[in-house]
Amino acid sequence: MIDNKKLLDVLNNIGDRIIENKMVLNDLDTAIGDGDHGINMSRGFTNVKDKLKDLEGKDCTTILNTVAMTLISTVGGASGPLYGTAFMKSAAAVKGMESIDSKAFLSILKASIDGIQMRGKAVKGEKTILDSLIPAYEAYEKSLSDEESGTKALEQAVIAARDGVEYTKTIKATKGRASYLGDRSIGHADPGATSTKLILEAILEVL
Amino acid sequence: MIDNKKLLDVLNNIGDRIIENKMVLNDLDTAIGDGDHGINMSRGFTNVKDKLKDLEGKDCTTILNTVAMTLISTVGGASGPLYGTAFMKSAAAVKGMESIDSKAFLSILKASIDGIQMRGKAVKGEKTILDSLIPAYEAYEKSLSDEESGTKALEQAVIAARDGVEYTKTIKATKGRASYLGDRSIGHADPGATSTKLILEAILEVL
Amino acid sequence: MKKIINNPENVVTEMLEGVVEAHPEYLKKLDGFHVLVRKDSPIKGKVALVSGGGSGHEPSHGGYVGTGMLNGAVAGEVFTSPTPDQVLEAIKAVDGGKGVLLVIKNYTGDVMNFEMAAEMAAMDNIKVEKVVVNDDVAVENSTYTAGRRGVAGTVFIHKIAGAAAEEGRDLSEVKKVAEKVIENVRSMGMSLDACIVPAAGKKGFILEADEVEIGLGIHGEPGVSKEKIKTADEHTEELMNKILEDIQIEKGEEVAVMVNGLGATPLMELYIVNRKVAEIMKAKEIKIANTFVGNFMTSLEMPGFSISILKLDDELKKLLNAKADTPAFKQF
Amino acid sequence: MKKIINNPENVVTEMLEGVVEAHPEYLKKLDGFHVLVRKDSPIKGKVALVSGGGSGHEPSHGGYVGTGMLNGAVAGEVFTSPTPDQVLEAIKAVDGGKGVLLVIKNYTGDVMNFEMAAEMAAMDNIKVEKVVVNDDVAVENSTYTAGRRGVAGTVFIHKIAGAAAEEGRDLSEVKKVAEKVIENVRSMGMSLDACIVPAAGKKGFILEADEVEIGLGIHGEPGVSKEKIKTADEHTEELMNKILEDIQIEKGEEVAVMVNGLGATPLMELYIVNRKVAEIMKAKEIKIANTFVGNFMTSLEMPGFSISILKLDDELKKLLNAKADTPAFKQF
Ligand SMILES: Nc1ncnc2c1ncn2[C@@H]1O[C@H](COP(=O)(O)OP(=O)(O)O)[C@@H](O)[C@H]1O
Ligand SMILES: Nc1ncnc2c1ncn2[C@@H]1O[C@H](COP(=O)(O)OP(=O)(O)O)[C@@H](O)[C@H]1O
Ligand SMILES: [Mg+2]
Ligand SMILES: [Mg+2]
Ligand SMILES: [Mg+2]
Ligand SMILES: [Mg+2]
Repeated sequence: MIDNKKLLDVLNNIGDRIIENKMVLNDLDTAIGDGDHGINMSRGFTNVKDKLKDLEGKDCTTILNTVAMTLISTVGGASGPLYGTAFMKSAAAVKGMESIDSKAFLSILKASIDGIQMRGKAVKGEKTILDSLIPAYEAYEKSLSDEESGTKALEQAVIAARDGVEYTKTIKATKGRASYLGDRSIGHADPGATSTKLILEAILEVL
Repeated sequence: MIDNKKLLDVLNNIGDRIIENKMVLNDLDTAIGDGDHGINMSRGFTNVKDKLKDLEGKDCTTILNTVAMTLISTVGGASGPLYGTAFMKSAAAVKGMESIDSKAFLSILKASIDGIQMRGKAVKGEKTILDSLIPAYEAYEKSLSDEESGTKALEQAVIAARDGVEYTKTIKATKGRASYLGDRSIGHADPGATSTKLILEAILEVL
Repeated sequence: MKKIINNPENVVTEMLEGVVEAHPEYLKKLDGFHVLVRKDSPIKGKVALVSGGGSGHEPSHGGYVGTGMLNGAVAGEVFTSPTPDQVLEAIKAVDGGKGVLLVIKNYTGDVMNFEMAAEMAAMDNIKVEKVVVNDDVAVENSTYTAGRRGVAGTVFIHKIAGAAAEEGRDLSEVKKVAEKVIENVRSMGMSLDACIVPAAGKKGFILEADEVEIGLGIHGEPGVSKEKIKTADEHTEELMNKILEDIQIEKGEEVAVMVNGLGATPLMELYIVNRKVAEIMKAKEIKIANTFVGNFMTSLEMPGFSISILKLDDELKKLLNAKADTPAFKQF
Repeated sequence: MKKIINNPENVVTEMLEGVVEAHPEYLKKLDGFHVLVRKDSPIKGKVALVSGGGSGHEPSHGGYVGTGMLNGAVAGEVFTSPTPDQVLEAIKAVDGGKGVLLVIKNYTGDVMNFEMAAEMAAMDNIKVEKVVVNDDVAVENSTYTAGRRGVAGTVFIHKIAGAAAEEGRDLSEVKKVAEKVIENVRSMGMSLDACIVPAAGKKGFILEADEVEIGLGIHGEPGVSKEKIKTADEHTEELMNKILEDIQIEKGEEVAVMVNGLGATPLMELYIVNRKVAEIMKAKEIKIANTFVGNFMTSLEMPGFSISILKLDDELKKLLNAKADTPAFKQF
C-alpha cells in the first residue's frame, strides 16, 4: 500500500537510482543511440526530486501529474514524452484514490503501457521501453491473479523486466534511433528498457 | 671550372639533393616554422630539373635565369623569392662568361647574398639562409686569397656553411616566420640555412 | 575532452546568449526559454515557421531565424529534442494569426515532442500544421526502422517554405510547398571521426585510423556501416549513387546541391567534394541551378560532410532564389 | 592523416575547381593560374582589390571575391605564399584603369612575393599600391620579429576597403582607408590542437591532452606559448586583455567584433566566446556595433578561434555596413 507520503519516497528513490546510473544508461545509448539517455533521464529526475519537496501532503494524482509535467518539460528526446505520458496516464489511473494498492499499481502499469504506445506506436519486440515494461506488467498481473502479495508481484515484475532487458540484447531495434543501426543494434541492451527496469527496482526497494 | 654543360650537372645534382632531403627540411620547418620548406624547395627543384632538359647548349646566364624564374614561379613562401632572386643576381654576375671559374663563383656567392638581403632585409645572426651563406662566402674568399684551389675553397665554404647551420641552433630567429616563436626557436637549426648548405654540398659533389 | 566551453551543463544557455549578443538585429530570445524568434515577432497576417531540435547543429536552427526563413527556432539540449513546453512557447510567440508550420526532422524524439506541442497549441486555438523531413537515404524507409531521418535537406525546407510564407501564402499552401520540397530532397553523409557531446565527455563511436563511418545521422550516433577510407572522389560517388538511386532525375532536369560540412571539415575539402558532384551531374546532363557549400547542419566538431540534392521545378526554383536575410543564410 | 581529399598534391587545384562550380555567378578562374577574379572583371573606372596568400584559410580569400569586397584572390599552395607571377596575373585581370590595391598579410613570404608582383605590374604600367595587415597582438612588433602577423582582421580590410572602392574612390583614398582599418584592428587566437597540411601528412605541433596553444598564426605553426586549458571565459578574457592593452578604446566608443573559427570549432563554442566578449565590452562601456561569428579565416581543420576587435569611426562604420555580395560574406 503506497500512500501519498510513501509515494514521495518511492519517487525520490527512483530519482536516486536513475541519477546514480546516469553513466550506465549513457553508455548503453552510446552503443546504439546518441549517448544521451542517461543525461536526459538524470536531468529529468534531478528536476523531479526538486519538485517533490513542495508536494508533501498532496494527493497521488497531483504528485504523479507533477512528475509527468516535469519529465515532459525537462527530459526531451524520445524518453521525455514517453515517460512523461506514462506518468500522466498513471496519474489519471489513480484519480481520487487516497493510496495505491496492488490493483491500482496494476492499472498504473497498464496505463503506462497504453500511454507509451499511444505516443510511440511501438509494440513488444522492437527494442524499446516496452520490452521490459510489458513483461513486467504481465508478470505482475499473473502474480496477483495467483493471489500473491503486492510485494511478491512486484518482485516478479522486476525479474520479468530484467529478463526483458536481456531479451533486448538479442533483437534488432525497429523503433527509435537505434533502428538506424539495423543489425548493428543486436548484442546491446536497450537503454530505455534498462531505465524502466531501474525504476521498477527502485520501487521494490522502498516497498 | 664549370662550363654550361657542367652547370647543368651541378644544378641537376642540387635538385636531387634538395628533393632527397624534402622531409628533413620539412621537419626542421615544422619545429620553428610552418612545415613546408621541404615541400616548397622540392616542388621548385622538381620544376627546375624539368626545365634543365631544354637548356642543353644554352649559356650560363640563360640557364641561371631560367632556374631563377622557375624558382620564383613555383616555390612560393619566403624561400621562393629569396632563392629566386639569388639565382637571378647570379645570372647577372656571370653575364657574357663562357664558363664559371673560381673568381666568378665568388661573385655568384656575393651576388646571392646581395639579392637575398635586398629582398629579405636580414643580416647575419637572424637565423636565416644568410647564416650559412655569408660564412660560406667568407670562407671561400679567404681560401682563394690564400691561393688555394677552387675545389679547396669550396670545401672550406661547405665546412663554414655546416658550422653556420650549427650556429643557427644557438640563436633566436628575428626574421621570417620563426621569429614569432621568440626563445622557442632556440635549439633548432634553420631550414633555409640548411637548404643553402645542401646546395653548396651538392655543388662540391659534382666538381 | 578538450572544448572551448565553461560548464558542460550550460553550453546551450550560454550559446544562445552569445547568439543574441551577435545578432540583435535579427532575433531575440524568449525569457526563460531556449527559444529564438524573429525580433519583429509576431508578424501579423503571415504564416510563421517554427523549427528546432537538439543543439549542436549550429547554425541550425537559430541561424535561420530571419526574413524569408524561420520565425522561431527551439533549441534542445545537445542532440536532444526540445521539450513540448519550449516548442509551445515558440509557437505562441510567432503566431500572427495565420497559423504556424512546424518543420520537424524525423527522429522519434523530435516528432513526439513537437506533436505534443502542436496538441497544446491547438488547445490554445492556434492553427498549427506540421511537416516531417526525412531526406536521409542512408536509412531504409521500411517498417524495420523509425523511417528515414531528417538531416541537412531540412535547410531547403526552411528556405523554400519560408519564402512561400513571406509571399503571404496560407498555412495549407505553405505546408504543401514544404511537402513538395520534402518529396524532392535526398541526402547522405559520412564522417572521418565522431564528435563529443559536452555532457557525455567521450566520443559516440570509435573508428580506426583508416576507417570512415558511412550514412550517419547528425546526432553523433554511428552510421549504417564502417568502411576503409577512400578518395574524396570515390566517397562522393558512393553517396551520389545512393542518392540518385533513390530519386529519379532525368536528363535536362534541374537541381540544387548542398555540400554540407558536419563541423570540423575544412571548406577546402567540401569544395573538393563539390567538384566531383558537379562532374557527376555534368556526365548525367543534370543541370545544377544552385550550389551551397558550407556548414549548414552540423554535428558539433564532426569531421565529415553530407550531400543533399533537391530536384527543382519552376515554383521551387523561384522560392529558392527569393531573398533571405538571416544570420546564417543571406541571399539577395 | 585522414582527409576528404584525392591526391595531396592536387588539393588547391581541385578546390578551386569546386569553388568555380559552386559560385559561377560571382567568380571565374584564370586559366592556368590559381587565381579567382570577379566574373565581371575588369571593372572599368573602379579601383580593384587583390588579396591572397597560402591556401587552407578558406573562405579566405576566394570566398570574398564579389561586389563590395575583393576583385581577385590568389591562392598559393597550402599555407605557402603564392608566387609573384600568379599575383601579377590577378592584377592584370582585374585592373580597370584606376589601379589595384594589394592587401597583404604580414608574413615574410607574402610580402616578398606580392612586392615582386607589384614591381612587375609597375613595369606593365599598372598603378599598384599595397597595404600590409599586421593585426596579431600575440606577436611583438619589435626589431626582434618580422613584425606582427596578419590574421583574421584582414577580412575587415577586405570589407571596408572593398566598400570604398565600390563607392568609386581613388586608389590613394582606398589605400588610406585600408590603412586606417589596419591601424584600428587587433586580433589574437588560440587553439586546442594542430592541423595537418596534406602534403606534409603530420601535425605542425603536438599538445598534451590538457594543453592549448596561445597566440598562434594561421599557418598551422605553433603559437607564442603553451598553456593548460582553462574555461572559455578565462581564455576569452586573456585574449581580450592582450587586445585591449594594445589598442586604446575609450568608454562610449564603438567597435566591430569578429569571433573567428579556425576550421574545426563548433559554432556553439564561438558563440560561447562571443557571449564573454560582449560581457567584457559591456563592463567597459564600449559599444559593439557589429558582430561577426563564424569561420572567416581558417587554418584547415584547426580547433581554435581568434578574436578581432576593430575600433570604428563614422567613416569605417558606414563602409562596414555597406552592401556586400560575395560567396562567403553577404550583407544587405
Ligand atoms: N517509439 C518508441 N516507443 C517506446 N520507446 C521508445 C520509442 N522510441 C525510442 N524509445 C526508447 O527511448 C530510448 C532512447 O531515449 P533517449 O536516448 O532519451 O532519446 P533519443 O533517442 O531521442 O536520444 C530508447 O532506448 C528506447 O527504449
Ligand atoms: N628575411 C629573410 N632573409 C633571409 N632568409 C629568410 C628570411 N625570412 C625567411 N628566410 C628563410 O626562409 C626559410 C623558410 O622558408 P619557407 O618555409 O619555404 O617559407 P615560409 O616561411 O614562407 O613558409 C627560413 O628557414 C629562413 O631561412
Ligand atoms: Mg539518446
Ligand atoms: Mg615554411
Ligand atoms: Mg537524443
Ligand atoms: Mg609557408
